[in-house]
Amino acid sequence: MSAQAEKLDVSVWRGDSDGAYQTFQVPAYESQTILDVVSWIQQYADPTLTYRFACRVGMCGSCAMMVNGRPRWTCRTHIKTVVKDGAVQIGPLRNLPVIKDLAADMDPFFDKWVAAGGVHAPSGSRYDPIEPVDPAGPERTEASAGIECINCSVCYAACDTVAGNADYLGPAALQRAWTLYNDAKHDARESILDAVSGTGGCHNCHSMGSCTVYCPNELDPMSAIAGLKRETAKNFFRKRG
Amino acid sequence: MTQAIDRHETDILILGTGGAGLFAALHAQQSAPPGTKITIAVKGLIGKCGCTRMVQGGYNVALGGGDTVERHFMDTIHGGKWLPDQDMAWRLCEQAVVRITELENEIGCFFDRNPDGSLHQKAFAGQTADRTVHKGDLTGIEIINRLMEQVLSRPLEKLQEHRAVGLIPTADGSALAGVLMIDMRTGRFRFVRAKTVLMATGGGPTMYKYHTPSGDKTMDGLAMALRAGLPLRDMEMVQFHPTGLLAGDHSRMTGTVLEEGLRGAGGQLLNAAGHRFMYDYDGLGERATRDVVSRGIYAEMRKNNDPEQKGMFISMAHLGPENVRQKFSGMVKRCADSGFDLAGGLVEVVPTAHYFMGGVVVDVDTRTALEGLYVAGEDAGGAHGSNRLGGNGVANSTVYGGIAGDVMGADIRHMGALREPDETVLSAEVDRAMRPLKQKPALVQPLRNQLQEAMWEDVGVMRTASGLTRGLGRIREVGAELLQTGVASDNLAFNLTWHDWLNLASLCEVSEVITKAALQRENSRGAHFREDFPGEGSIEESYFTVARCSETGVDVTREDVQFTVVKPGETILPEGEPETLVAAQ
Amino acid sequence: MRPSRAHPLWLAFVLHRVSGVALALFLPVHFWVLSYALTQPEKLDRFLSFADQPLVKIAEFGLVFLLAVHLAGGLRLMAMEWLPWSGPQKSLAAGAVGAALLLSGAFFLQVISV
Amino acid sequence: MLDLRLYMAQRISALIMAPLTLGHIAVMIWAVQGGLSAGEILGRTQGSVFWFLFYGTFVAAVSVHAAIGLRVIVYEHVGISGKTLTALTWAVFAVLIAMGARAVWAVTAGAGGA
Ligand SMILES: Cc1cc2nc3c(=O)[nH]c(=O)nc-3n(C[C@H](O)[C@H](O)[C@H](O)COP(=O)(O)OP(=O)(O)OC[C@H]3O[C@@H](n4cnc5c(N)ncnc54)[C@H](O)[C@@H]3O)c2cc1C
Ligand code: HEM
Ligand code: SF4
Ligand code: F3S
Ligand code: FES
Repeated sequence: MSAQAEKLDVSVWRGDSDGAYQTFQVPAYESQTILDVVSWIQQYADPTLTYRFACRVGMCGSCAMMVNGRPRWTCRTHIKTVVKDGAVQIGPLRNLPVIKDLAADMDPFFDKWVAAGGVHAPSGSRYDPIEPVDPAGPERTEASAGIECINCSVCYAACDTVAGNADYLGPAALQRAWTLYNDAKHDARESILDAVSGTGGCHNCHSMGSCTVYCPNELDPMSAIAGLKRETAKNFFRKRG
Repeated sequence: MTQAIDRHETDILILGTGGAGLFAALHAQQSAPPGTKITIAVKGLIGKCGCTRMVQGGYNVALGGGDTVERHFMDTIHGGKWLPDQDMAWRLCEQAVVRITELENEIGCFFDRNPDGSLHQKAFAGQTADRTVHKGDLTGIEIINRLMEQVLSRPLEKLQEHRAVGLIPTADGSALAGVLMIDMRTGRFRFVRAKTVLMATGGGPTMYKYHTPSGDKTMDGLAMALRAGLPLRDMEMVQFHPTGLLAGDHSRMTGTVLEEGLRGAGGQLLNAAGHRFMYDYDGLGERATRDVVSRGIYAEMRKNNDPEQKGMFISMAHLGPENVRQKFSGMVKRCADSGFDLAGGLVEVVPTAHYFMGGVVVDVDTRTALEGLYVAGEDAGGAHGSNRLGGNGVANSTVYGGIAGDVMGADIRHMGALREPDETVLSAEVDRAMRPLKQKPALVQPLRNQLQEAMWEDVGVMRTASGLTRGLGRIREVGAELLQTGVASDNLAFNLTWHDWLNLASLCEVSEVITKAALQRENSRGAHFREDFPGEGSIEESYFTVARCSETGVDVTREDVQFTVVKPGETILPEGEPETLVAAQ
Repeated sequence: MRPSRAHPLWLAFVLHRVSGVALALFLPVHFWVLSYALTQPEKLDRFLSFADQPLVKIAEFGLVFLLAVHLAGGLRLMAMEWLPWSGPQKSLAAGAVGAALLLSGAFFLQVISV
Repeated sequence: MLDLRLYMAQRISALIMAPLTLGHIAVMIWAVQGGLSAGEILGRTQGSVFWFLFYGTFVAAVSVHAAIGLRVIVYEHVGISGKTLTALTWAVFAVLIAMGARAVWAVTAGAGGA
């Protein structure tokens, strides 16, 4: 194959938030993901390049980066889908502090996950029987819709509300809260509505939908957040009524 | 150059955040006296690295409906070809029942249900009952995400992107004082003293050219244990998954798993000539067990001898591309992302190193020979013997992780003060980790490739004495060259190449042990196949291998398997129980 | 670095925001003009005849259009948030309201240009 | 910078405005058919309790609505927060309601029966 002779112009972010892009020539191959391109630079061109990955197959959500200005999982994105005129630009995930080069600090993302009430509160113990759950029931169906989130933060990086509003909990955390709100096993369902009603809560979402459009797992945080808005609004009248 | 070491203290230290590490943290918090400080340290981000997250098929547990703990146990012993430590296997099967209930009721996992609301269970190969609980084919994500939330929301100390590099004993060598780590983000050394340490770094046979585990797993734990003088067992037992994706040497996608279900559903394996070859090797064709299919593919690849076309092909199209797309949507998408058409075309596959059965010798309470050190999960040996059943891996890590947490929380009550480390060992470990920084910089990756080639060719799916001996030489060559290979030291913050070097050092150390253990086992059991000793040997006189570091290097000895629960030829199932409860396909 | 976000929902958001701001800027002007009615009715008249000019008509239309767009967008949003509809129904409803308002806007323009 | 209270205030005010806006546009369309003049407008509205309530409600609602809307935009794009932001919100509200009240007064107070 002649592809071996082809080169890609890959510019990658270097340094922390004050860094700059640096361009490398990377050999093109037939089956090559963005992560492969980044790895090649570190392994063969500049050993100091920093990035993060683990599973290589879209399960761990640690490899997300900005690719040509758009957040993506890099291990599952074929380079051909993003190269424009033989070039591609790769940066650290938006809306999070940059640690170094392509590695972002994901702590704020997870702090908000917890702050949104995204932690299961047990209503039973390991010694109780496993309760039956109707897999097709409306609650379980609603709860299951967002369960496959891999917390990759792609939606968080895509959302302009997060960019402008440091307190905003963000789509993934709120989606998790919505799942728990619909989970019959969760013992703190009412307190979730309080957790998502503060200054950084679900009401800040402008339904701009970038979360849903860019989620690599085809999840729909926007609708989950709408669900939270609906339930909190209902509750608002209930409390007053 | 020298570097200052940060000194840090805690009561309970947990290394790794897979199923074992996270469960240990939760259980330790429940069982330890109030005020106990618990620290969790991990090479990546909490819950986002390791293999538990990658579990697809599911979790083995006997939950009635005819299935029993006894039956699960017997399947585990048969699967492991009578080599498992029977007490460990028993505890695994028995406690899995509690652990799955805990995952469902306390941790809040969603598992797939039957229409009547009960847990859905299916049968993996080698099981005689529908036993595997799952969440679609993304079971691991569900388990780890839920555990991760629990851990993140608790007041535990979290040391993320901290890599353990050495176990530091007390001066008299009788106990563990603490663990030397590198804070990867800054590149600084940090020595963490603790009364108890759980090692749950998850093994990971990534020294093979084709491998499935996550990139962060490089046998660091077993290498550290070896250097600390601990005995390791069953080190020759590397499980290969028959169908890893082959996407070229330059792609990290290469080696990742194409799920077992593809073959179960009728997927065919073809060679370059289009011949469906598996029936040449086994009457069950593609549905034979993992080890048999892996060997079939490997043998066919060897026959082929075409450097341009290395793997075999899996073909699903005869089942109807639309049908395949629907039934295996995740797999089809994944293949499509890297440019392959699984539903309608051919995808090139190779056997890929998947799981490591070997590990540190522990008792059923996860204690080791070194006071203060506990080991659980894939790092611990014994529960699986020569072969791990699909679905027993995550059960093992969650069961024993929880036990480790309970035991550490209890043991810490009679551990007074923190122990003083042997400062000479500490500085030796620092020097070891800093060695590349003093050498002339060169590329590390070609050496890793070299090791992976050697292991694949000489210590892989099929082994011979001469191949293993040659492999040993090649491993040592890589190891020696690594010692001369440097890493530029001007910026150690998040310096992945330095960590690549350290990864490769661990892999070389453990590769040598695997090879020596494989030489020591002169028969073929489970995952270990010797072409020069194809028989399984006497089951009654089954032995397992034990490797230890000595003055002269690594020694491997044999020890007799103790049949503490069931003897070969016998069963603990009640008389008249059917051999299998799974309807024949 | 700006991600490329030009997808329909995002554009709807931008449109809604821009129309909201434009309305918020226009509104005080509008109030100011009206309040002339209190003291100087003749000035209002002058303004209204000034408003007969084509350019101003277009501006007026623009404002009605903005109002229509913002109203449609707002109703779409609230429908999406509060009504337990499925996805396609939501966009359909939004489309319907949007179309209705564009129509009324166009109608308005026609009427005032008589 | 929106909590449930502000959110509800913004949505409720929007819901109130929606029919009023549609009504206003309808009236305008109808009104222009006879050619718009200050006298005509005022003739219809002055002294009418109905129009006083109609436009009064609109002004109250829009002041709340736009103040909250601008608050969000200022926070997200300018980064002003805390007390300053609250002060700004109230200021916008105050300006709008004052100007709006003046306009409503101008248009609906005075001679004529209901
Ligand atoms: C693709 C795939 C599919 C699988 N499917 C199944 C299945 O369906 N059913 C089943 O039962 N089993 C399955 N397994 C096996 C199963 O994943 C493992 O048996 C099990 O999860 C291991 O758990 P663990 O906690 O021991 O290790 P892991 O989950 O691998 O965690 C190891 C942790 O240690 C950390 N670590 C490593 N080195 C260091 C260091 N030096 N310092 C600090 N931290 C370190 C890692 O970063 C990670 O956090 C699968 C494995 C793979 C790879
Ligand atoms: C006519 C009926 C109206 C409806 C149904 C309506 C509806 C809405 C809704 C639902 C929002 C929230 C948008 C979000 O959270 O992203 C909003 C925002 C806004 N509205 Fe209105 N509105 C109306 C009229 C007006 C008027 C007359 C003005 C001008 C004075 C106005 C100014 C704004 C502003 C400035 C915002 C903030 C926009 C943003 O946050 O992006 N609205 N409107
Ligand atoms: S919702 Fe989607 S994009 Fe957001 S974190 Fe989860 S998987 Fe990633
Ligand atoms: S992109 Fe942001 S604004 Fe809402 S719909 Fe998604 S969270
Ligand atoms: S490396 Fe795990 S999702 Fe990409």
